[in-house]
Amino acid sequence: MASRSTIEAQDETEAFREEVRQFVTQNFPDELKNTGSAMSAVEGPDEETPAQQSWREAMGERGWGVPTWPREYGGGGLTRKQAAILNEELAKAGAYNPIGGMGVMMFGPTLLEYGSEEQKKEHIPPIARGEIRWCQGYSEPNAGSDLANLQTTAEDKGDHYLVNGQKTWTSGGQWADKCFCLVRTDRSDKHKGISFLLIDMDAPGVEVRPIQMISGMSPFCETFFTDVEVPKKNLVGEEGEGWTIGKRLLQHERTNLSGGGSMARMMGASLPDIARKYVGTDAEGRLADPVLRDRIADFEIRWSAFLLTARRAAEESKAQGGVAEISSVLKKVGTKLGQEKAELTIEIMGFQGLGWEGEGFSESELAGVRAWLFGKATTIYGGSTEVQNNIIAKRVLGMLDHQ
Amino acid sequence: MASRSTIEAQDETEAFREEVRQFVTQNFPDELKNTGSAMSAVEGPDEETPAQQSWREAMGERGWGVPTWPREYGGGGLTRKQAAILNEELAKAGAYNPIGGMGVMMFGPTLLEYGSEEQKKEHIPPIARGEIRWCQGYSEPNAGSDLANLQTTAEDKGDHYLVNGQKTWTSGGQWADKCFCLVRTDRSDKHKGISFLLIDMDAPGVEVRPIQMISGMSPFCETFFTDVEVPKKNLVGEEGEGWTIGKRLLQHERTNLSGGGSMARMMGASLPDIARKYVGTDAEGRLADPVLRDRIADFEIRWSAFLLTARRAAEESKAQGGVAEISSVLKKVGTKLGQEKAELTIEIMGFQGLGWEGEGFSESELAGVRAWLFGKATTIYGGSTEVQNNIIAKRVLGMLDHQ
Amino acid sequence: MAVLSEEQEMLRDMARDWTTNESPVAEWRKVRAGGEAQAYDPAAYAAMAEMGWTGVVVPEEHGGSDFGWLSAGLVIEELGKTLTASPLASSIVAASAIILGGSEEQKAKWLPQLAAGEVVGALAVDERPRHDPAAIETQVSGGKLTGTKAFVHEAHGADLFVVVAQDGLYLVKKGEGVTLSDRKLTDQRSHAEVKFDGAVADTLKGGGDDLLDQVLDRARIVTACEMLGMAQQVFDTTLDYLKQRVQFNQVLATFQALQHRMADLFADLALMRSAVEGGLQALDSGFGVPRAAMVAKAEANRVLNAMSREGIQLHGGIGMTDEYDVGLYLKRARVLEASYGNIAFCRNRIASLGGY
Amino acid sequence: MAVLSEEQEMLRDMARDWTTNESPVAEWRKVRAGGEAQAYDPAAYAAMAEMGWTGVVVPEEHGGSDFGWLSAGLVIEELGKTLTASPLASSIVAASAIILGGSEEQKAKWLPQLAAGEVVGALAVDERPRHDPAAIETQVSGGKLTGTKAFVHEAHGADLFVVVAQDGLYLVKKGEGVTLSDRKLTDQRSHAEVKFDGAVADTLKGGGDDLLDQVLDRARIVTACEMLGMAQQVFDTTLDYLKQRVQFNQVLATFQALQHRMADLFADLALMRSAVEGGLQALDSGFGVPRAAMVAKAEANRVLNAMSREGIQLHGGIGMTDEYDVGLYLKRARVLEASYGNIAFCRNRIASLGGY
Repeated sequence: MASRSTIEAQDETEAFREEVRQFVTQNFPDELKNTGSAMSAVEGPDEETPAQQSWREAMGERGWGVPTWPREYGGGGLTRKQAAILNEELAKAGAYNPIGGMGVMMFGPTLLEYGSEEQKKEHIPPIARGEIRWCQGYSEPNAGSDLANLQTTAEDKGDHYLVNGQKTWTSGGQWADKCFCLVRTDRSDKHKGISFLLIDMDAPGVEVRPIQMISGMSPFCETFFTDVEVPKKNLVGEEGEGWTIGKRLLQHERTNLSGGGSMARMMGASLPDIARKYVGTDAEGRLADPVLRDRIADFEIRWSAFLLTARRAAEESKAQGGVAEISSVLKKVGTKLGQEKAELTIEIMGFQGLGWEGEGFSESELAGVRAWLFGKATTIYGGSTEVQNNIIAKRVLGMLDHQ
Repeated sequence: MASRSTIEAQDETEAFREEVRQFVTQNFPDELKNTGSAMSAVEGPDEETPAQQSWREAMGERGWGVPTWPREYGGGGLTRKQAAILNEELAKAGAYNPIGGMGVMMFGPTLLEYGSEEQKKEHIPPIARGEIRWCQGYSEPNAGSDLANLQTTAEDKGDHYLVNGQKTWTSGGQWADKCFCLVRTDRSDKHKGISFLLIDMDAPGVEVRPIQMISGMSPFCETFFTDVEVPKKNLVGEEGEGWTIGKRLLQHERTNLSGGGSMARMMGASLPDIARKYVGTDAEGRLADPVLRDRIADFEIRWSAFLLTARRAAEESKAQGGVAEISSVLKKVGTKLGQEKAELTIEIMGFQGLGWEGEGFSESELAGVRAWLFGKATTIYGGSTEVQNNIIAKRVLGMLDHQ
Repeated sequence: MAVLSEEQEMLRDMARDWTTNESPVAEWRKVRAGGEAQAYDPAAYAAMAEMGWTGVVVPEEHGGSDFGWLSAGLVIEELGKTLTASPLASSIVAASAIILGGSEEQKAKWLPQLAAGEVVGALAVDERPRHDPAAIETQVSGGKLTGTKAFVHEAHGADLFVVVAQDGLYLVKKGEGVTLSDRKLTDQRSHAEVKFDGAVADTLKGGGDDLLDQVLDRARIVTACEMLGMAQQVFDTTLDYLKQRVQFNQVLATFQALQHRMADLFADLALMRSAVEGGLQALDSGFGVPRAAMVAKAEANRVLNAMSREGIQLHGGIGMTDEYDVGLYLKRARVLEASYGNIAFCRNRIASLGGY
Repeated sequence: MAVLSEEQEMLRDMARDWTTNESPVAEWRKVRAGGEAQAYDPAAYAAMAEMGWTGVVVPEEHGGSDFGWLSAGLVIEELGKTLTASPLASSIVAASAIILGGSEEQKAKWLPQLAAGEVVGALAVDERPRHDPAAIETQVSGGKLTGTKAFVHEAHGADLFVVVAQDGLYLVKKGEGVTLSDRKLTDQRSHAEVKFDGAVADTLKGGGDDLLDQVLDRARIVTACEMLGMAQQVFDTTLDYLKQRVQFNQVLATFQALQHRMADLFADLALMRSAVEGGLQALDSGFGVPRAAMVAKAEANRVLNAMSREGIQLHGGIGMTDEYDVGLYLKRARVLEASYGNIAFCRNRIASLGGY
């Protein structure tokens, strides 16, 4: 027999579910039904239609774009359970969360942890409303995987810092309003000389130059800072604390890049479906090519094991409190499997899966090609597979370097 | 039109072919027909039948067991072309070369290059007649891949060396007459302190203890030297020259371990044949399991590419004079493919391919299992795959260590 | 590691203590040296029964603890780590066949004895060297079962066989009409060809049309648990070895090429664990078992195969000797890989279950 | 590298000098920027003709040098290294179809023009997105050919098509009844759907029943040559990059994990080279061509696929940019892998040729 408090909890849950349903009915524009998520791997220019704008504003008003963030900074203040119900109901209605990007995924959670009260009040609400776009100023041309080797300097000028240097791989730098940046405030110590600074992208002296990728897209920029004045209030944490804060942010990034959920969303059509369409089936409904069928099954088994691992990692970290070790495994395996799937997809489709542009190819075929090419970056950014292997070997397995 | 000298050469060739045929007819015992080669990966106890003995003696008499070695030391003194004809004719007659082992494959060629006239006169003829069995005293318990770290000492006692220490992985040590050994004559220099010494296995102070392997066989020994007196005439080359001589010998070993020919002999039945027998075929004669068929084809393609590489390496080294670089590739790839084939074989046969002993299994099934297990050693001995990778990266590709 | 209940943690710790102290690999070496066809120590099996492991999936009313499959898996994983020989996994699966398909009478008769470890059960399925539950020729007529099962695991110690015939599953007691011929495999454990020649057979009527699949899926998941323990142990042993062994004046563990290979194996092991635990959880929840069983066995096959190969290679020559343990794992690994579905079988079934 | 004759060494050196000086990757970038559907520089092709490359497999009596396939392969490999765009390979294969299957009249008419580079030939085979020479619907009736070829390489620059119809091969001149629709693939080279609507067709009667296989095997081996050049170049470029790039205060080339990966790629490249050269030698000797062609194409597919992936990964982020060359090789690689048989096709055919 259910206890009284259980019954009450169930009532509350149902009441919340009903609240969400009503909200969606009243606010979600029919024309957006099943148009998918606004969250994409890398942000694009994204010009909003009026319907999209209205939906974003409605969600932003409630704070439901960032459902578990505190209400006082514009978040939804929901419990994890409520957030899950919100997601379920959005999915049922063919709706989506219109508020995403680096502000939501990386910068927001980090600022909530390390920012001052003023900083949170200033920066979190616009993220929660989806009004401000953030980009990441971490990588530099001579500091790839060796991130801490960064050279961009921030010189203390009393009331402001004077920033000079060059960043690269700034995702969406050409569309961003603000940049969270790692800068060097002290040359004498590699790690402790790094600080975490927030820079307006329209400040004088900031220039961006999009980088053309092999996929033909230009989602990243080189960003040049020439005598950029940044007010001191834009320093997060203390001077020299940037490396600690920056690494914490990378954990959020890694979780997002590898988490089963978001990876699954990125995966697109299932391989059996693609193969049915391009290779056909036999009389018993099996894929006509038994060897391909075997390879797809091989992939699906490993993909299932990966998703189970992501779930297990979430459960374990909830039960035991922050087991970050497995995040390197998830990043490494999830990105590898994503690339494998893309390679297998284009192989199944033959030349039809290698279209670059123009006639003869469907939009989804062309998008698949770009995704295959762009996906090559997933094992490089956010800590390359090689860096994850080093982390696993050294930190998790205790295989130390030769002294 | 063929020139006069070409015609003469052809006549000589045919004359030699005829000579071989007559020799085989007169000397090769019928009962040995198609009983296979006496050369095996690792030497066994090998008790000779009278027929085997008579065939060995006949071949030894002619020096044809080591056909290209000089006549003055008991070799055949044949040209490479004649040696090829000899092999062809032996194969045609279902005969084989009964003289092999480490003396032929490794020690003989090295001694011919580095030995003194007395040493050659003493040691080469018995090898050529297949009378003496040699074993290798290289590895030590604390010097696996790091061979030069060896600790067995040879102390200069005027007219002899006093040898103390322990060797391991002595192939066929329990059956061998003599051992070619790397010993330390100088502690002050890792490489230049090594000398190359020949030790009688029945000398006082030499003890062997067979090592039981996972395959159930004991083809290797631990060898213990306690105050063993070795006459100075048994030093090959100068004191301190052992590392140079020893490495040269390892090149002979590597070539033998990886050379397409001998590898191919070790490979046993073809995968398609095994699969036909254990999995069956469909109405069109294809293997009943299309996925297995694909995997076998994959193996056969790479195996073909490997054999072509071995052939190319031989042609190149003949044309350009000793390109040793590729020997690491051959060792690494040939042993890997051999293991792959063994794994695939037992997989195809199911439990029938996992028999250990006793009823229910054919002799060839049991032999296959032992070969699968023993084959795990091929990527470890003769310079492990990891060592070959280091050689390729550093010596061939010029990827140097961090200074 | 899945999140465990307090009860499960206690069970796991108990199993770990017991295998570490009472049944390390040295115990298996002793059993092997003994050369008995049964290939396990009856006293060890009695100890397992005493600790309640034989009844872990048996309902309380029939003398078991009904702790469930995750609990069973925890124990079997620990046994796998030390290569503890016993018919525990085999007997648990046989019991589950009766739980799923037996009448009340059959349950009342057999389950208490199986739970108490007084009767040992074994599964007799395959008639060919490769797992193929669609190729069954064994027939039953007038309550007498006739057919030959090619490789029955733990047949020597078994008292009761769960036998697959063309029209369903049957219970057959060892005795008249049942003949064993040894089939010694590389793991040197108990395997036999079992000939049934008009043996008295008692049908398992319940459990529905897919009773065979249900029982086989349990065998697959339980086998995968043992493989998980083995893979974990090979990994741990190899890591220890690399941290101790010095070559070229460097501890092997400091070589980056080896570090990255260990990182790969660590990731594979994580996936294998998730897949196996996912299988156990599916059994406990009753949801999605067929697919979960295939994912568990396929990943177990894939990862243990790689782990056993890399384990030998990373140990170097010493790993090739019978004196070191790592080779023993290799020789058991291939037997378990072939049991109840090799990787090709699993992929084929995953595709069929997925409708492609 | 196969052992070359003096003549072949000169040819190879000439090709290497020309591509290095006259046709580096920057030239391909220019062509690409031009955006012409034909996607090559006619002046470059004229230069190749002048150097005799267009006639390298054409008999001397028809205006060629008859240097043979190993010679052709040397040149095409060099072109592959710098991604030099041209219909050379395509035209050589078309010429070989006429050499194998053409009448004396056809040879006399076309070979001198092909050898001189005045006429460009192309092969029109597949009607589906995957290579499948068994699935041909194109028909000829009353000397008029009708059918649609899905992805014809170098179609834009071609004057003469060797077209596969149900009952054999035909020569069709570009012109009336021949319509091209662009099919821009990732390599941004010339590919088109070619529609033949009652185009005048001239049958190739010679060459025996397996003329199509003979021609396709030549296409496969020649394609593999270009892939070999590409793989070699990606390897060399990556090795150079690793020797220059510093991370964590260390040159990348000093990291052992990367050293061992490069050793693997070096070994793979050695196998690929042997397989490709083996294919060329088989063509020159006329012995064992079908199998050699499959080994060549299968190894080319396998190794270039791995090389192009590892090339990008080892370059890191910079390898993802259009500014670096390595991505251009990746985008060409997959197109060539799919051409005239992907790896699954090759394995299937190897098995059939082996009778299993």
